[in-house]
Amino acid sequence: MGAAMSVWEVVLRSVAVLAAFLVLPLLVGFMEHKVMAHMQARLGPMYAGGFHGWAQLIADAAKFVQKDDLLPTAADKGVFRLAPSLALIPYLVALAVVPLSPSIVGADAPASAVVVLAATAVGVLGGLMAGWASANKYSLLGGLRSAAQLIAYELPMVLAVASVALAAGTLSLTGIATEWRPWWLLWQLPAAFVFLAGGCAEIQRPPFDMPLADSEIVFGPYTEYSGLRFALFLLAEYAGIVLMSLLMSVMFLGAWHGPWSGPLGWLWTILKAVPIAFLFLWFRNSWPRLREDQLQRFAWLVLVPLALVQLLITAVGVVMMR
Amino acid sequence: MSVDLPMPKLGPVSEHAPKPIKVVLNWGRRYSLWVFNFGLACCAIEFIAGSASNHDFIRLGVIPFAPGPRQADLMIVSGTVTDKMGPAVRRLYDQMAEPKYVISFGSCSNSGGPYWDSYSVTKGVDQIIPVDVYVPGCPPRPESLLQGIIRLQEKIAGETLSSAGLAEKQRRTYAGHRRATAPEVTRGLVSRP
Amino acid sequence: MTALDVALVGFGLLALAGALLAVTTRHIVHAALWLVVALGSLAGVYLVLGAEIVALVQLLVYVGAIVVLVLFALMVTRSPIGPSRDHATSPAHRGVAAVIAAGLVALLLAVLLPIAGSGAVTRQVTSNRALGADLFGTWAWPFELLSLLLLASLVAALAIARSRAVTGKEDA
Amino acid sequence: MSERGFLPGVFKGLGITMKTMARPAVTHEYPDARPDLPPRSRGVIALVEENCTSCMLCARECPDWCIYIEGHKETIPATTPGGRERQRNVLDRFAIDYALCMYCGICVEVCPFDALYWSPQFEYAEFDIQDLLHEKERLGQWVQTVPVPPALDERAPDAAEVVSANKPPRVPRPAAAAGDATGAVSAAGEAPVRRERPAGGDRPARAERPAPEAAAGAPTDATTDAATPATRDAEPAAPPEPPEPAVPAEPPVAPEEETS
Repeated sequence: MGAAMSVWEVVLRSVAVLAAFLVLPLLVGFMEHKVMAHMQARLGPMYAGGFHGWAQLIADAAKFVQKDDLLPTAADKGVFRLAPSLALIPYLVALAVVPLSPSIVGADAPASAVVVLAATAVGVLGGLMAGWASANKYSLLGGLRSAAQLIAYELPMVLAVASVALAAGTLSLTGIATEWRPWWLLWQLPAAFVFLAGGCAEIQRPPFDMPLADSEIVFGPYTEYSGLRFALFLLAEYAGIVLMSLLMSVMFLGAWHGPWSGPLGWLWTILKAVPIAFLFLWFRNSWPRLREDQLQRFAWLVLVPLALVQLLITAVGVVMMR
Repeated sequence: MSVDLPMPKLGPVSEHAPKPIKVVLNWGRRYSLWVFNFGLACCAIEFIAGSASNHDFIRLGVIPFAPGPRQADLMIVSGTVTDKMGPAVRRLYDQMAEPKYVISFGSCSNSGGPYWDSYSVTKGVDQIIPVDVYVPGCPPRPESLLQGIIRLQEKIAGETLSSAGLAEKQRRTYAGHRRATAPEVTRGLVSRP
Repeated sequence: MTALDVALVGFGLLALAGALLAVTTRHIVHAALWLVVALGSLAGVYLVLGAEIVALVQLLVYVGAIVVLVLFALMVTRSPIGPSRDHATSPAHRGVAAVIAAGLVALLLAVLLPIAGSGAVTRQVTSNRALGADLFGTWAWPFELLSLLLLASLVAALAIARSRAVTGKEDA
Repeated sequence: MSERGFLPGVFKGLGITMKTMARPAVTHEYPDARPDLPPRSRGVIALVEENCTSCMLCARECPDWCIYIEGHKETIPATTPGGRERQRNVLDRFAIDYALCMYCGICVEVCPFDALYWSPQFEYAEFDIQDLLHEKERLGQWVQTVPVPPALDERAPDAAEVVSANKPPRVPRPAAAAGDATGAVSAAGEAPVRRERPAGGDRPARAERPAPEAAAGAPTDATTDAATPATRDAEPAAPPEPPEPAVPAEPPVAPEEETS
């Protein structure tokens, strides 16, 4: 965060990040509606807004602000009210440090890769608080599951990020993307896989959605939430997809590297993130939910060893190239 | 056993919104009906047909992703409501956040249907919760459900919401013209002699 | 007094308040959440002092992992909503704790005050590279020893858990 | 997670969803496109009021007791001097409670005078449950939507309705020809082919044939025969809108889909 930034620039950047934070998740949400529908031979929303239901999520938002804001009698009121914002704001912070091109970045931090990891780690605290404060046994179970999942998947994710950071010799996302070379696609492939799986688990998307498993524990931590607070959780979920896709694009797919990448670098970054977001939706539609023990087994027996092996490969590569 | 439920109220925005905003709000409610299916008998199969690929009521903004009553806006009671089940129906209705709507789907939930003469069947779900749209049929076609949803959407588009109105609705139509809580909606007949 | 000073004092006070509330509250889960506040503002203090990477690791490890683990343990065992009498301590207990805490504070102050008194602390931004070199050069041995300690405790915990499971029920 | 077949299964799942996505959706867009209803689907029961003799058979056979019939007797003066006065039933009220109806069709089966017909119309969801009680006026309006019965099979004999309608018409009695058509059909301005009760008729015209002009205009082709209660073009799937019922029953945005 350069000291040379004027107040206006700070305001402008904040507004831009906030706008992206509010718009991109809606786009992903709508994409999910349509992708899911067509993967099930349906059409998806068609009426809201006229043309192919483009305004479905806006209608959802307009609806959610009108809903009665229920507060369970037995709930821990303060924590219950605080939880949605705690789930949402870390993603906002994380999105601010993700670069779209060397110049387009909300706030360029020297260790932005760690900022992102720290922010997502804090974000899951929101789900935990919601689960506990709702005074509902399903919520509590969901909170437990998300805690277990977070602990299990944070380690491989950190290792995967460590691998690319080691390869690039920097902890800054901008630096990592600048150092990126096309052959890293192969070199860092295991790390990319680990990051994809870990990211999917971190934002609790199917098939890693045990904390929300609607056929087992109603809706996990969000069971008691209605109206705007529930909408904030939903927004956090889609913001998570946006964040993870952008991170994949920046760290493993070379972000703005591509033809005419000078002025259109940001477009490349986004274009590379879209297929990743599509992957998250595709996984959701194709695979059943993992069982809790399968989830833990996958994290500890597949992802962690894989990430460690990748770290070794990266280290050897870095040493040999020097 | 009566729990003193707080009076329902609207979310922060809709209460004091000026008129043009209310049109937008009504539009939002109209096309975002997160549905909560109370499938109690064979009509539930037709409901499922309505949600599946051939009919796909998500086109109309009826979104079946609400895992619990808290997130739902629309409850579709499809099937025979029995006096034993009545309190559960009522409890889940009470757990939904206002503004909420109910579609009674099929003859059984409209009026008891073929079982109206049975000792154990509630004579229509409107005895225990206020119903917005009645869809006839035994079971109705999936298209009937879609038409019922469209009628509900017309109704929502013309609505003016207020907390006072919600309270009035609650006072007027619950449990056979009286206010009652979930445990009280069981008919006297099935209580212990 | 610069903005950094204000931020430092603010984060410091917040950390202090969070820590005090964490030990005094009767709500056991709130205690864990106040711990989040305390650790988070400590990260803020690091950030203000220019140790960005330490601040982030503080967040990642302490807030993201350790508090989550604490919350997990609380949820698995007993985490009532509202003040719980079970966790109340006797006045004597509290007195002893207060005395020990006061002694600890006095000790720390005795060590820290002379350093603090010797003039203004200059804020120096540590680069990640320098931090890495320090950590894996000068401090490599303590670092490795620490990890060995953690590993030993991990193995011990596992051993205890497994022996219970084996002697308890065969199907476990 | 068995060792064999785990990975292939994972990719197979991805393949199936992708293949489905590549294909067009199967969804019927109901409010925009009329549903393709089977001609014999049970949507609503239409009443041809003129055919009803208030015999109460339907009401008594109804398992749900959802049919309400009220009538009174009228004395018809003797037609010949010195003859005996006769009595006949006059229908005052005929109502079906569709909130209760179980759509079994027993009333349609049991009606000896073909007063009740199945119509595939289903668009009559209501805000008030009392509006689901269709009185005879509304039941009469549904007659518009009753489709021509199709042949059961390619080479099967014609449906009974078609056969009876295709018989050469008898010479109508004067009384029948002067019959006042009060039903909704004539209101629709189409050929009044419904068997009409003679104005001063002695008994309901069981043997009455359709009015001559309708029978003459009826094509002989069985599938397009028009001599059924609702004489219309032979498009069972696209019934024209019934005349405006008491409460509008059609969808708000339903455009008229005219296929022919």
